[in-house]
Amino acid sequence: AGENAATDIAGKDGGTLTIDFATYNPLSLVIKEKGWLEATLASKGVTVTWVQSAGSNKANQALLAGAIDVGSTAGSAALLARSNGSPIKTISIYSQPEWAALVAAKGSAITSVADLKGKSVAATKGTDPYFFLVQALEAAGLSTDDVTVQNLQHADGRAALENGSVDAWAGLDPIMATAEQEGATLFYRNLDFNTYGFLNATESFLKDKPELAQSVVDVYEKARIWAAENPEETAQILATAAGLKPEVASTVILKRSNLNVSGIPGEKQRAVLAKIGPTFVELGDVKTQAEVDTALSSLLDDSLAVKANPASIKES
Amino acid sequence: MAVHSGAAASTATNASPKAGSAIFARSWTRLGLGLILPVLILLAWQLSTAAWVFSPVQLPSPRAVLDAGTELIGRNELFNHVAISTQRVLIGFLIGAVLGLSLGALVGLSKAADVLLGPTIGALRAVPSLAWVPLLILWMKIGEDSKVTLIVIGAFFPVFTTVSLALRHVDKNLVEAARAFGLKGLKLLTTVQLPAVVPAIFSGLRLALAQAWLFLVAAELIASSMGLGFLLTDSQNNGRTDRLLLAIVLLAILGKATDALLGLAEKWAVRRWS
Amino acid sequence: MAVHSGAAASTATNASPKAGSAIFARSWTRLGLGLILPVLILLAWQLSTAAWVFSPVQLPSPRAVLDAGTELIGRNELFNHVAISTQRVLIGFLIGAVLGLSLGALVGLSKAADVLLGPTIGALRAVPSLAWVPLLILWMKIGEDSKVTLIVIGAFFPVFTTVSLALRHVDKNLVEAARAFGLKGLKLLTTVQLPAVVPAIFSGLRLALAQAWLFLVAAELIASSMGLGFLLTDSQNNGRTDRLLLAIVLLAILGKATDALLGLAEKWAVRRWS
Amino acid sequence: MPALLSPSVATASALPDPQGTAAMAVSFQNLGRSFGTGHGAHTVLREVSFDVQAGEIVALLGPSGCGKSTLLRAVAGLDTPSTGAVTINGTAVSGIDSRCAVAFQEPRLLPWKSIAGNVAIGVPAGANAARTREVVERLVGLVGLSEFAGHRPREVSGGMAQRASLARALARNPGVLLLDEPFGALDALTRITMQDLLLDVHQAEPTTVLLVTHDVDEALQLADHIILLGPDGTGAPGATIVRTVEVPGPRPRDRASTALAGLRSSLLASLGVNGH
Amino acid sequence: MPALLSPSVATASALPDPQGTAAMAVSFQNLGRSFGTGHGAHTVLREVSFDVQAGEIVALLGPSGCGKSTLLRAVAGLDTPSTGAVTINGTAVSGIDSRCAVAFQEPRLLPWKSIAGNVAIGVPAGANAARTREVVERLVGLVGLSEFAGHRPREVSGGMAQRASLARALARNPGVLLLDEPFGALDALTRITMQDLLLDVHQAEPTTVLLVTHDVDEALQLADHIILLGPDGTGAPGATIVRTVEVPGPRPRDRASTALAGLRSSLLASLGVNGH
Ligand SMILES: Nc1ncnc2c1ncn2[C@@H]1O[C@H](COP(=O)(O)OP(=O)(O)OP(=O)(O)O)[C@@H](O)[C@H]1O
Ligand SMILES: Nc1ncnc2c1ncn2[C@@H]1O[C@H](COP(=O)(O)OP(=O)(O)OP(=O)(O)O)[C@@H](O)[C@H]1O
Ligand SMILES: [Mg+2]
Ligand SMILES: [Mg+2]
Repeated sequence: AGENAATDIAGKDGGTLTIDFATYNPLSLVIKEKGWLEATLASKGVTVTWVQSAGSNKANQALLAGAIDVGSTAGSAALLARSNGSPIKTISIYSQPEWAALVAAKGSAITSVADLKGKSVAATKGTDPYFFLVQALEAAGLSTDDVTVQNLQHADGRAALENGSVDAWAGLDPIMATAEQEGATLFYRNLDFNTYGFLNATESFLKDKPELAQSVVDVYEKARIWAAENPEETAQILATAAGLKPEVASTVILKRSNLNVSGIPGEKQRAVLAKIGPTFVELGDVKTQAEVDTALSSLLDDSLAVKANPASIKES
Repeated sequence: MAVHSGAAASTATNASPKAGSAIFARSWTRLGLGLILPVLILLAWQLSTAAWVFSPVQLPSPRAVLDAGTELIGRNELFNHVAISTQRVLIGFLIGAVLGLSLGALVGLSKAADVLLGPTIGALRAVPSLAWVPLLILWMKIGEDSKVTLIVIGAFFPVFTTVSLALRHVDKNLVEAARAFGLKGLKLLTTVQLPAVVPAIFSGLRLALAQAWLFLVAAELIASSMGLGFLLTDSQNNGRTDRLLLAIVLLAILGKATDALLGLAEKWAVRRWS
Repeated sequence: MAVHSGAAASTATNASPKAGSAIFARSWTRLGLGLILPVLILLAWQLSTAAWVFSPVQLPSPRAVLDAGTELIGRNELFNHVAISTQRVLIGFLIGAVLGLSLGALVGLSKAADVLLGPTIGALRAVPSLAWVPLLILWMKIGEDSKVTLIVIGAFFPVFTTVSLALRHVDKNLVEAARAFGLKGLKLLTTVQLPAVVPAIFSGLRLALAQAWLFLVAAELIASSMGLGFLLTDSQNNGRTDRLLLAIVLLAILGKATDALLGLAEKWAVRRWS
Repeated sequence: MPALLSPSVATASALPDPQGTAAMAVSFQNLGRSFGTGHGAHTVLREVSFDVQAGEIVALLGPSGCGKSTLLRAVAGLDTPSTGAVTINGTAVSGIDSRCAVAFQEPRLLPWKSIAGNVAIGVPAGANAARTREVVERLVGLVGLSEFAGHRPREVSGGMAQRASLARALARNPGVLLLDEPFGALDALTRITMQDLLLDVHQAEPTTVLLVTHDVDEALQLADHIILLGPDGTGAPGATIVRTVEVPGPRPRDRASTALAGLRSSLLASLGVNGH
Repeated sequence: MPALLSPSVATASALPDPQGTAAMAVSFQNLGRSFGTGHGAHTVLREVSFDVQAGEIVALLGPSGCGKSTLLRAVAGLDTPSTGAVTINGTAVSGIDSRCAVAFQEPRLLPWKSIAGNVAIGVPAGANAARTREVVERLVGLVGLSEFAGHRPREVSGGMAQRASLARALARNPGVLLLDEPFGALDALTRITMQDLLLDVHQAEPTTVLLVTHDVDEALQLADHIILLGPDGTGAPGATIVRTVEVPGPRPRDRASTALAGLRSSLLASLGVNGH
């Protein structure tokens, strides 16, 4: 026996919905925990399969292969994937998180972005913290050439920060929240430099099963409302799912996530993405700016989110 | 020269000629001695955390790791992680070993198969586990199949390589003798060639088992939410160093335990075929 | 019985008794035949993309992969990726092989060393490459050292396992004969035991080299911005499937090429010691 | 001492039953064999031609290294001659020939099989399990190893291993039996017992036997013809047939007969040993 | 035929130079050896006691599987007796004994070394390269393998390998020389040449020699004493000494002497062979 066995509720064959959950998407955890999707879709004979995404890149991989219908990523990751040809569209926004910031070790002399000149900074290329770093440097009149970027996975970046291998770290929650608890300082924060949490669906799914897609958007709407009303319980769900200490989970949910953001993908998101788009080309991750532009103009699809109806969702 | 008059009854009796190394033979002693080094490592670990050489997030104390384990047991999760991973590794290992043995025998004995398949297999051998992940997702989607397949790939190569190389060096005199008595093909393989490479087969199997555990981590990057490999990656992503170390220690223990079972099988096989 | 009258001069001459398999011996023919399968794979790949079985982002065509390569060459990056990775793998492989050979010999020949070290080494063997990353960063910082160390770890185990297991099965008659003539210790090892396990050493070395390439990917997760492992991970994260496949193909080619070199050394060694 | 044979073991009643292949004629046609190429080449056998009638026992004598084993290997198809050919019953040997059974100069037993298991390898494929067991049991008994049937080769003495190898070849009941010094490692009594066994087997089932030996007496006791290999004195490289001898009288022969004593001296003289 | 020995090869002028260890006395004290335990146990040797004086040549005769090789192995320290002990020059043998050199029943040459390289293993450690080369070259020549010095063991015949193994043992120039059927695979002429070589070596450097053989004539030619092993007729399991014979006359002995002929018959009778 393996895992990922589909929870076939009704037994009738109304098709399947394969959707991801991720610790960086608290709403997905709430929906899975509450069983709303299953309850709602059971009557239609739809089988729901939950698949965990370990990160935006994994979610994108699964979307590209058609292994999942709906997956959650950071906004930057969604743009990058679409720029490189992945047939995805963003159908909802699940949070405006402040998951990235610049972190210095306990007792470090670094207190501002300007102090970073000539220093080494750990970051994971192609992820939100890296784009955060690029924007922060730009805002302080510096560029990536003024610092040494050490490309490390998020967890390894913190380890490198703590043993002095690097001077600063472009951190990501929840590791960053843990580090903060241990005494590290977030010396530069900026909510606007974070891209949003994007809920993406494959084009074929949107085309073939528009009603199912609508249900997904509806359930996210319901979860958003519920989470805003029950922040403590949401933190608890996150803590359990991600194995986080309750304090850390609370920090992430209460202090650094705006779950009460509008679910309709729109101008705000487009503005942030427009800023980081050129970085893709600079890094060589996307071939031309034209591809980025095309992707940005076609990525966001608000048609479902505008008619989101949380009331259509059944409690289990 | 003089023959001793009247050979007396035996006096000096040394019944066990190899008494010197007998101390290492008793299995409990063996186990105890084998634990010395792990215990020393544990001690060094405990001391280095107690002396704050490393901070608790860098390197949590053994105690903290144990607590993380108890917590997961309390949540009824640890057993599932262990069970699903063990299942994946064992199934993958079995399939991979059988494939490795068959193809290894083919390539080791048939010049034609070697020339045709050798280069391709040699090239595939260097494809990293992580690189297989996107390809497997593409071809097999994200179910249990793709995870087990990745482990099969990992287990295949050590068996294939050791068996195919060893078969080329089987004592030519014995093979010739057997062929002179009309043995050929499968019969020759099972009567002479495979028994002659039993030690090599087992070193291949032990490496394959180890590699199966290594590939497990990559396999559990394929959309899983259970298993020790998942626990490892997930804890790393979430900064839970204590759970990370727990996963490492469990993988090491399970790796060693399954290896020890294979070691028993090896002992039996070597006694049987040498 | 009758002896033929007057033995005539030789007539029927078959100078090369094994003419049948000679076709596989000529190295160009060998190479050509070895390329059949890769070419078929390439063809299947080309056809499956041309027939839109997979979309170009899912599986880019061989052409697109080639283009990605040309682009990277144009940016003057590809050569660096290849060079630094090859350097890391070779250094790590060399150190790991030497360590594996030494410790393998120790554990294979000394019962005491086996009992004391065996279990610990067996346990460490199952620790996945990815799990070493945080530990190495903790102990060795993020320089070149930690990357090479990880590759050393990868290369160590196959050599260690095959050599230590093979040494236990060296022909007892030969060892006894040599010991009867006063050979012992290092002299016995180099005169009898190592030559007797040359085939096993080479299967260990070939697996070690393959594993060195596998561990490269994990090693290049440690603060690198160059190398094929980096290219692989980076492309995977960015969804650049063309570059991802380029990295895989390059790793396979390099893996096979270095393996072929080792194969040449093996041929020489086997001729020398068998 | 269970390993010792009582001289009564090899009685005709215990012989293999006569179900084997019919004896076959062997013919050597201008056989030659060289090893190595170019500078390092050396010729071992040269222009060896003779015919062995079906059912004959032929002994091969010759100095160490002259190519006796090489000759046997050519008959079995284990070695390809450089020139000339060997034919069995008129068809040329090419590749391993299933019409032959070989007892090699060294025992070549599979270390992981018991003595009985090794002898069983000699039983022709196609025999059912019961029959195989029966043949093996009888032959292991005939060579005096019943008590050691379950032992592994490394647990028996050199002479015992050699007898096991002989039993394996006999189990085949072949058209041509090739024996390369089959009694070399045996003491005087066991040797005589084994020689008698061979003769009994041959009488019950007159197969063709090619026997390499260093013991002139043995050749005189067992063979219909003796072939002496060696350099022919012309200075040409390699050994060839320097003498052939037809041994008079039916078997078993009187070991003390004067006719044989004369032949013995003459053969030893041909081998270079004088005055003993 | 380069492999063939001309009888003149083993002249005294070409002998190893006398630099070896002095000959040593060997004493067997109530030696016994059983294999296996419990039910499967069987006794091979029982209550073997005798003394060999330094410089003596002692031949061991006995039926196949009676424990001759086992006895030699006990002297070399390769096997540990179940009861009793072997002493060399008064000190007990325990573990491999560097005072001995062995020529095993099988050649046991290292397949990856040339004939010369294998013989070199016999040269005692500590000899410098030039001296090693000199010793090896001389001994390889003495056993008639000069032309094959560079060949690998698998490229030489059975008898040639046996001679290489003999040369390796001789190269050691040991206190006790243990030879397990060293001439078993040799033709009559080569055998005599090698026997003469052994005697020449022994004369130049009178080491103690324990020689296992199946050839009664050989024992009579070479040995000061002959020891016959076998079951003693009491029904007790295992072989022991059933007879010891002092061979009269100085070496080389006349192979046709009547005294030896009488001894020969008597020894053969003891071995169970009558009337030949
Ligand atoms: N390792 C072993 N295990 C069990 N039995 C053994 C072992 N080694 C030897 N034997 C037994 O010891 C006996 C004597 O063997 P040994 O080799 O000494 O005989 P031998 O007198 O040299 O015979 P041969 O003349 O045939 O060489 C045999 O019966 C053999 O089965
Ligand atoms: N593979 C080989 N390569 C080179 N030379 C070889 C090879 N096999 C055999 N020879 C040579 O062939 C010659 C004859 O060998 P063969 O084994 O036939 O001799 P033999 O007559 O059986 O001798 P013996 O009585 O010593 O067994 C030897 O000189 C040997 O060196
Ligand atoms: Mg021969
Ligand atoms: Mg013996």
